[in-house]
Amino acid sequence: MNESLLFLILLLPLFCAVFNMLFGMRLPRLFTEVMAVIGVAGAFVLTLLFWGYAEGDGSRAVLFTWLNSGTLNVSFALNFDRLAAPMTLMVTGVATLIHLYAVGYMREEDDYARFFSLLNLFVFAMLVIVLADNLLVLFLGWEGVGFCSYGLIGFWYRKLENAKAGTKAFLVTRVGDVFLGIAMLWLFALTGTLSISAINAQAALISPGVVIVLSLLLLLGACGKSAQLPLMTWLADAMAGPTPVSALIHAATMVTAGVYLLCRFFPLVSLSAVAMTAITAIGALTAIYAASCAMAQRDIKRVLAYSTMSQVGYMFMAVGAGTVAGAMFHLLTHAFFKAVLFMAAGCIIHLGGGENNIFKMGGLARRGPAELFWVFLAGAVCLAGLPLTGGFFSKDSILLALYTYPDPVYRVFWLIGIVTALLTSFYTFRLVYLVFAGEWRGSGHPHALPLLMRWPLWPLALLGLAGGMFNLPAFLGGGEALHHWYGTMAGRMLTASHDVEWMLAGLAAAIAVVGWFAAHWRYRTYQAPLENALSRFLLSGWQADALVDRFFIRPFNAMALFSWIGCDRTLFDGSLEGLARTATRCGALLLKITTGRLTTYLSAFAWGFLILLGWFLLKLVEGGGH
Amino acid sequence: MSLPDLLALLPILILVFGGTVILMAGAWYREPLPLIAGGIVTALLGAVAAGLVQPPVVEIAGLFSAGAYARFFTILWSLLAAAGLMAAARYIIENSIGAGEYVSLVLYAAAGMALLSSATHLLALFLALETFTLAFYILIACNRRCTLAAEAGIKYLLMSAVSTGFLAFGIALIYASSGTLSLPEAVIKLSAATGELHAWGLLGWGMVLIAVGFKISLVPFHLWTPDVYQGTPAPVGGLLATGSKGAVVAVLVGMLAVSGPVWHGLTDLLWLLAALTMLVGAFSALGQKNLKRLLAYSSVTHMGTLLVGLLCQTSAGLTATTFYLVIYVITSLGAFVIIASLADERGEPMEFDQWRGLGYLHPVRCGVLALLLLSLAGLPATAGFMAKFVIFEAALQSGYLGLVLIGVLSSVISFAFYLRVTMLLFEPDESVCRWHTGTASEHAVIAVCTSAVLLLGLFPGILFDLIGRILP
Amino acid sequence: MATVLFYILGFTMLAATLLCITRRNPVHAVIYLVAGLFALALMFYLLGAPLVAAWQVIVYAGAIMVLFLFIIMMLGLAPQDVPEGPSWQRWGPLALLSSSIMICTLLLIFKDPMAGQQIDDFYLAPQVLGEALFSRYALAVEIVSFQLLFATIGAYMLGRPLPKGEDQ
Amino acid sequence: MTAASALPQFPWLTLLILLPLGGALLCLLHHRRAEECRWLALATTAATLGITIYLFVCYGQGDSGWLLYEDAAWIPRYGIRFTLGLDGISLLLVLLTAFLQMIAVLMSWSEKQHVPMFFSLLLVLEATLMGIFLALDLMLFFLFWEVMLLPMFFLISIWGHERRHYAAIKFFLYTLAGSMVMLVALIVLYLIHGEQTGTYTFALAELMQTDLSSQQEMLLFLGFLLAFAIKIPLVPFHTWLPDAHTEAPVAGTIDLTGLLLKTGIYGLIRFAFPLFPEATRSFLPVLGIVALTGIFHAAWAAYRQDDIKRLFAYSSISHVGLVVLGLAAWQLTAWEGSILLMLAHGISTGALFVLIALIRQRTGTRNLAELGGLWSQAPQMAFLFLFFSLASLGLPGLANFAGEILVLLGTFQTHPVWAAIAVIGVVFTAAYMLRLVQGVVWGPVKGRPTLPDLTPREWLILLPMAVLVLWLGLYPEPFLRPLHGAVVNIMAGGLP
Amino acid sequence: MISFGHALAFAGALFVLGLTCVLLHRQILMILIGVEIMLNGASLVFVAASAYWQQVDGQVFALLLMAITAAEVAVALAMVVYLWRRKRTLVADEFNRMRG
Repeated sequence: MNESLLFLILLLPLFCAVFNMLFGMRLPRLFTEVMAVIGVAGAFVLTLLFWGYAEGDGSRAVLFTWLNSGTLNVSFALNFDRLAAPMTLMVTGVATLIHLYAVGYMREEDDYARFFSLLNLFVFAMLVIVLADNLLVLFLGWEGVGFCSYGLIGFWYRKLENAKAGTKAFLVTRVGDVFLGIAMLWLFALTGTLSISAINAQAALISPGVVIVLSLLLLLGACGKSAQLPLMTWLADAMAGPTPVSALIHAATMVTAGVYLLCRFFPLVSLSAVAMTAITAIGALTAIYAASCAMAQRDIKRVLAYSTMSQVGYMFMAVGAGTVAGAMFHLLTHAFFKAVLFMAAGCIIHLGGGENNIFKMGGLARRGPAELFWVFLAGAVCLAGLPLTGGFFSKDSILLALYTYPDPVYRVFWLIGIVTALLTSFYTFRLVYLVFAGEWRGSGHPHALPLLMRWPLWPLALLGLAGGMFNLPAFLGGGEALHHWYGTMAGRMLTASHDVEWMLAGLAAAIAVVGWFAAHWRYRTYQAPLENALSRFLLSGWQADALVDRFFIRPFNAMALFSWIGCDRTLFDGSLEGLARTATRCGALLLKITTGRLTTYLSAFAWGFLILLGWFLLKLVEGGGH
Repeated sequence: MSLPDLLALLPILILVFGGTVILMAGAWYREPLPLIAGGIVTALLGAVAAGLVQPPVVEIAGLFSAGAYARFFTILWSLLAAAGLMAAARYIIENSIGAGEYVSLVLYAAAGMALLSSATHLLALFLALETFTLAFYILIACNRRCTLAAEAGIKYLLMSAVSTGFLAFGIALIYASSGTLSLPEAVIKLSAATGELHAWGLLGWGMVLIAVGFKISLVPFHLWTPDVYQGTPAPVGGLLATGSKGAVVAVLVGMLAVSGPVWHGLTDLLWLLAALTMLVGAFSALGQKNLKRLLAYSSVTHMGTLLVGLLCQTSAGLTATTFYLVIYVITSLGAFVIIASLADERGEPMEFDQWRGLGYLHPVRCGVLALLLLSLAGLPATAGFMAKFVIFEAALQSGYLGLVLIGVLSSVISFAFYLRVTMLLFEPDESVCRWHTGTASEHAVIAVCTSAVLLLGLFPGILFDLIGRILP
Repeated sequence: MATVLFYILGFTMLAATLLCITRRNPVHAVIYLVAGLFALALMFYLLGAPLVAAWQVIVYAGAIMVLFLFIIMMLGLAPQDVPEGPSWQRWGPLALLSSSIMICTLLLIFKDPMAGQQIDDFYLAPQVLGEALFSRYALAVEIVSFQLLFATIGAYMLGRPLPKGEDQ
Repeated sequence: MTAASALPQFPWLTLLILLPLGGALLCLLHHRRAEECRWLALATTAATLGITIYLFVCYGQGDSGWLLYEDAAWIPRYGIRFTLGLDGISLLLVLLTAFLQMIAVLMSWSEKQHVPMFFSLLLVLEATLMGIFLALDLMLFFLFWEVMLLPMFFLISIWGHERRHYAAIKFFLYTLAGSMVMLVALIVLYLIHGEQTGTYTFALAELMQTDLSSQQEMLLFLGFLLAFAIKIPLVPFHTWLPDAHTEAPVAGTIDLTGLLLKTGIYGLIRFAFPLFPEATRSFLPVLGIVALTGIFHAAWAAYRQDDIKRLFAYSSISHVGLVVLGLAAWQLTAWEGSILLMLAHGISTGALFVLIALIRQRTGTRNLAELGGLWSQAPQMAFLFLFFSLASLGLPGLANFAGEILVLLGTFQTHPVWAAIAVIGVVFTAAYMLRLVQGVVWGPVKGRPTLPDLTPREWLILLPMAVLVLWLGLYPEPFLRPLHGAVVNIMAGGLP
Repeated sequence: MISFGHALAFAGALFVLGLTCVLLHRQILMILIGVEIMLNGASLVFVAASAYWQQVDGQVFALLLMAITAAEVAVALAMVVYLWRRKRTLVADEFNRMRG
C-alpha cells in the first residue's frame, strides 16, 4: 500500500457527494442512500485499514502542488498522525451512524439528493480539516464545513428563517475565519511555510509577544467554529436544520473543529501562558454561560445545542489546562453521547408530531418505545456526568487538569467547571423529566419511527456509556490508553496524588447527583415554565442576539446605507450630476444669448471690439510703463 | 500680367471662366443637369490644373502666391466645389434654382477661396475674401422657396458687411502704420516694432482679427453661425462651414509660415479667444435640439482648437493646424452632404425628433454620420483624433498646457453632445419616417469623405508628408 | 489754409454723419449722409487724391446713395413705416458702448508715435493712379470686375419678383 | 526586445486583432441575414479563442522574455509604431478576453434587435481589448483604449435597459475624461523624452528611459493613474460602473466586468508603474489605502442593493479593490495573486451575470424583493448560481480564493496591516453575497412555481465557466506559470 | 500741414459713428448705411496714409473699396427688396425665427 492512498479517505465521501449531486435525483432513491452511506462507511473502513500509518510520527501524502508563487509553495497534502487518526475514526464512525439514521429520518423528504450530497460533502470537508497537512488545506476544509453547515441548516429553505439561520451560521463562523486567516498570513510571513508541523517546529523561534497574538488569533478562529464566546450566537439558531445535521454538525464534528485546531497548534499555543489562560477563560465562560442558558430553554434541540456549547467549553478548558489528551478524550465521548441525544431528540420530535417544545411533551417513557427512553437516558447520564459513564471520566480528567495546574487562577476555572457540572446535571435531568415523565401534553400525532432511526442509536449509546474505557485513569486501574496513544502530543502529564484524584472524582459524582436530585425535586411533576425576567434573559441567551444586533449589525447597516446613499448617491453621483447640470445650465445660458435677433449679434460684435480696445490700451499702458 | 502669371493663375482662370461660360450657357439652355455636370467638370479641371501645372513663378503680380501651399488649397477648394455641386444637384433641380447661376456662383466662390488661401497682399486678401463672401450672400438666400434661407441670408449679409467694415479699417490702419500692403512685410514690420508697441498696427491687426473671427466664428463673433447654418440649405452649408472658414485659416497659416513667429502683442488675447471659443462652443452645443445648429456650435469649438494650433506659430503648430483644417473640412462636408442627401420635399431633417431612430431606416448614411460626428469629436482611429492629437502636441510643445487642458475639457463636453446624436440615431423609435434615399452623386461624396476620414485616421502619415512638403 | 479747411471739413463731415445716424426718416438720413460724403470727398482732395475724391462724389454720393433713395422710394417706406429708429430705452447702454468705443479708439490712435507726424504735401495725378491700377493692380481690378458681374447676377436672382403666393 | 528575432514569424498578434475586426466587418456587410451573423460571430470568436489557446499551450511555459513580438512603422512623423508584444500577463488576459467574448456571443444568441450590428460591435470590442492587452506603443495603446469605449457605449445605449442613455453617457464621458488627461500626460512625456534624446517616439521601452524630475514624474503618473483609476474603477471614481453594469445587456455586462475593468489594471501594470517607477514607489501607499477603502466601501454599498446586477457591480468594485491592493503591496506573490484574481473574477462574476440575465429572462425582474425560491423553481440554475456566488465570495477550492489568498499572503509580507484589514473584507463580501443568495435561491417561492431550467445552450455556456472556476481554484499552476517571469520583469522595472 | 494723427482721428470717429449707426438702428437700410459710413472711414485712412507714405497703393485700395462697396450694396439692396416682398418689413429683429 502507498501513503497517497490516504486520499481515498477523503475522496470517497467527496466522490459520493458529487455523484449524488449530479445524478442523485435521476437514480432510484435507494441507490442514492446507499451511495451516501457507502461514502462515509467506506471512509471509516479505510481509516481502520490505514491505522498503521498513524503510528510513530504519522504519514504525509502529497497529491499535487496547489499554489506556487515566489516563496510560497503549497501542496494538497495530508498528514495522518496520532492526533488525526482517532479523530478521523470518530468522525467517520459517528457520521456513518448518523447517515444511517438520516436515511430513516429523511424518508419523506423529496429533495433527498441535495441532503445526502451535502452531508457527504460535509464529512469530506471535516476530514480535510482533520487530515490537513498545511494551513491552506485546513482552511479549505474549515470554510468547507462552514459552507456545508450553511447549506444543511438552511436545508428547508422555503421557510426564510431557516435560510437566515444558515446564513447567520456561515457569517458568524466566517468572522472567526478572519482571525484564523490573519493568523495564517502572519505565520506564513514569519516562517515562510504553511505546513502545520513545520510551523510548530519553528514556533519556539517566534518572539513571545507575537506568539501571544498569534495564539489569540487562533483562539478566536477556533471560537467561531466551536461556538465559543463571543462568536456563539449562531449555534442555537442552527437547530433549524434537520436533526441528523444537528447531530453531525453540532455534536460530533464541526463544533469540535476549533478544539482540534488548538490541539493541532498546541506546540505553538502552549508557548504562551497568557494564551493558555485566555483559552481556559473562554472555555470556562462559555461553559457556564451556555449551561445557564440551557436551563431556561424550551426547545429540546436548543437545550442540546447549549449543552454542546458548554461541553465544548470544557474541551477548551482542557486545552488551556495543557492536556490535549483530556480535550480529545472529552471530544470523543461527547461526540458519542451528544450524537445519541440529538438523534434520540429527533425521534422524540418525530413521535411528538414535529413538536419541539419540551413543555408540550411528557410521558414519552410510556408513550414511545421503551428503548428510546433508555437510549436517551444513556446519553443524558453521560452528559450529566453520573459516575462511571464516559462523560464522567472525560469531564473528570479535565477538572483534574484544571485543579492541578500550577497557576492559581486555574482554581477559579476549576470552580466554574464544578458549578457548570452542577448546572449540566440539573438541566439534563430537567430535560429527561419534562420529556419522559408525567402525562402527554402535546397535541401532535406521532409519526412512525422507522427502524433505521432506532438502531444506530444503540452503538453510540454504548460507546458513550463505555467511553471511559478509552482513557481510564490510573487511580481506577486504567491504562490511560488515549494519553499514551498521543504520546508527545498529549500535552501536560497530569500528576496528582490518588487521593486528590479520588477526592475530585467523588466531588464530581456528588455534584452530578445533586443536580439530578434538584431536577427531580423541581420537575418530577410537571411545572409550567417560569416567566420571570431571569428566565427570559436566559432563554434569549443573555440577550446575545440583541447585543450583536445593537453593536454590529446596526452599525454595519448604517455604514452600508452611508456608503450607498451618503457617499455614492449623494456625494459622488450628486457632484457628478451637479457638474453635468452646471454644464447644461451654462449651455442654456449661452443659448439665451443667441436670441435670433440681429441687434444682439451686432452688439456682441461691438462688445468684442470694446474688449479688444480695452485690452490694447492696457497693453500700451503697460508697455509705456517700462 | 505676363504669360507666366497667367499660367500660374490657370486653375483660377479655369474656375472663373468656366463659371462664366456656364452662366452664359444657363441663360440659353435651361436643362440643369448638363450645367451642373459642366460645373463639376470645371471644378475638377481646376483641381487637375492646380495639381499638374507647375507654375513658372512663385508669386503672381505681387498679390498671390503660386507656391505649393497655394496650389494645395486651390486643389482642395476646387474639389470642395465639385463635391458641393455634386451634393447640390438634386437641391437645384427640385427647388428650380437657376442652375447656371448657382453653378457659376459656386465656382466663383471656389476661386475666391483659392485666391484667399494664396493671398500675400492685403488688397488681395480683402478682395478674395469679399469675392466668396459675396457669392455666399447669394447662394444662401437663392432658394426662394425657403423662408429660413432668406432670414439666414440677411443675417449673414449684415454681419458680414459689418465685418467687412472692420477688415477694411483694419487693413487701412496696418497700411497707415507700416506703409505697405504686402502681407509678409506688414507682419514683419509689426513684429519688428517690439520695442515700442505700434498702436495703429496693433489696432489694425485687432480689427482684422475681428473680421477673421467673424468669418471663422470665434467667440464673441460667432453668434450668427447657428442661425445661418440652420437656415442655409445643406449643400451650401457644407461649403460655408468648410470653405469659407478654411480659406481664412489657410491664409493665416500661410502668412505665419512665411513670416515666422509674430503676434507678441496678441498672444494673450488669442489665448483667451481660443479658450473662450472652445468652451462656449462646446457648452452651447450641449443644449441643442437641432443637428445643423449643433454642427454650427461644434464648428465654433473646432475653430477654437484651430486657433490653438495657430497660436503656437511653430512649424509643428502650423502643420497641425493645416492637418486639422483639412480633416475638419472633409468631415464637416461629409456631415452636411448626408443631411443634404436625406432632404426631400419636407425639407431637411434637422430637429432631433426627426433623427430619432433614423439609423434603422437609413443605416449606411446614419452610420457614416455617426462616424463623422465621432471623428469631429475626436475619437481615435478616425482622422479627427489625429487632428486633435497633433494640435495638442504642438500646443504642449509651445508650452500652452492651460489651453490644452481647456481643449481637453471641451473635447469631453463635445463628446457628450455628439454621443447624444449618435445615440439618437440608433434609438429604436416607431414613429420615425423615411427620408430621401439620396442620389449616386451624393453617395459618392459621402463615400469619399468617409473613406478619407478613415484612411487619414489610420494612416495620417500620407497627409503629414504632403503638408510637410508644401508648407512654405 | 488747407489745414484749416481740412479741419472744418472734418468736423462738418462728422456733424453731418451724426445727424444722419440720428434720423428716424431714412430719406433724411441719406440726405445728411450725402452731405457728409461731399465733405469727405473734399478731404480726399486735400489729401492729394483728386481721383478718389471725384469718384467718391460720383460713385458714393451719386450712385450708391441714390440707389438707397431709390429703394426707399420703391418700397414706399413712408416715415410711419419706419420703426421708431433709436428708442430711448436702448440709448443708454448703446451710448455708453459707443462712447467708450469712441474714446478707446481715439486714445489708441493718439497713443501711436506716428500720430504726431505731419502729412507732407502730396498730389497723385490721376494718370499715375490709372497706371498703377491697370498694371500692378490689374489682377485686382479684374477680380473686382468679376465681383461686380456676380453682384449683378445676385441682385437679379434675389430681386426677381416672387412667384405668386409665396410672399407672406 | 531580445525576442524580436530576425526570422519572420507568423503575425499571430496582429491576427488576434484583425480577426475579430474582419468578423465585425463581415457581420455588417452581411446585415440582411441576421441568423448567419450569429454563426459568423461565433465562428470568429471561436477561431480567436482557438488561437489564444494555441498560444497559451505553445508559449505559456513561463519564459521571461517576449513570447511574441511584432513591430512595424506606422506614423513615422510622430514616432508612432505598430508594436505588439505578448508576455505572460498579456497572454492570460488575451485568453480571458477570447473566452469571455465567446461566452458573450453565445449568451446573446437570442438577441432579436439589430443582430448584425450587435455582433459586429461585440467583435470590435474584442479586437480593441486584444489591442489594449497587446499594444506596446503608447499611442497605439491609447487608440485601442479609446476606441474600446465606443462599442461598449452602443451596446449599452441601444440594447440596454431602462436608464440606458444615462448610463451610457455617464460611462463614456467619465472614462473619456480620465483618458483625455492621460493623453495630455502621454504627449508631455513624449515631448520631454524627445527633447532629451532627440528621438520622438511613443515606444514604451524607450519612454521608460526618460529622465524625469520627481515632480514631473509624479504629475505624469497621476495623469496616467486617473485614467486607469476611473477604468478600474477605484473608489471614488467608481460611480459610473454600477449604472453601466445595471443598464448594459448581458454581453455588455460580461465584457464590462470581465474585461474592461481589467484593462485599467493592466494599464497600471504595463504602463503606469514601469514608466514612472519613482512616483509609483512613493504613491503605492496611497494606492493601497484607496484600494482598501474601495473594498469596504463597495462591500457596504453592495449590501444595500436590491437590484442584483447593481449588487454585483459593487461586488466587482470590491474585488478589483483587492486586486489593486495586491499590486500596491509590490510583492511577487501578491502580484501573481492579483492577476490570477483578475482571471477568476472575470470568469466567476461573468458567469453570475449570465445567470442573472437568465433569471431576468425567466422572471422578468432583477429585484431582490421580487425574487426567491429559485431552488424550487429551477434547481439547476439555482445550483449554478450558488456555485458561482460561492466562488465569488472566495470559498476555498474555487477560483477567487486562489487569487485572494495569494494576494493576501503576499501583501502581508510587505504590509501586514493592509492584509489584515483586507481579510475582514472577506466577511463583508460574505455578508452581501449571502444576502443575495438568500434572497434569490432560498426562501419561499415568489412568482411562478416552476421556471424553465437551463437549456443545453445555456449549459454549454456555463459548464466551461464552472470547470474553469474549479480548475483555477484547485490547480491554478498552469495559469501561474506564465506569470512568474513576466511579473518579475515588470516589478524589476523593466520589460522582457 | 495736416497731422496724420488727426486725419486718422477723423477716420476713427467716422468709423465709430458708423458702428454706432449699425448698433442704434433696427432697420436694415439704416444698418447698411452705417456700414457705408464705416467703410468711408476706412477710405479716409487709406487716402491719408497714401499721402503720408507718398504712395499710390492706399488710393488704389480706396478706389477698389468703393467698387466693392457698390457691389455689396447692390446685392444687399436686392436682398432688402426680396425680404420686403416676403415679409413686408425691414426691421432686422423681425427675422428671428431661428434662435437658441
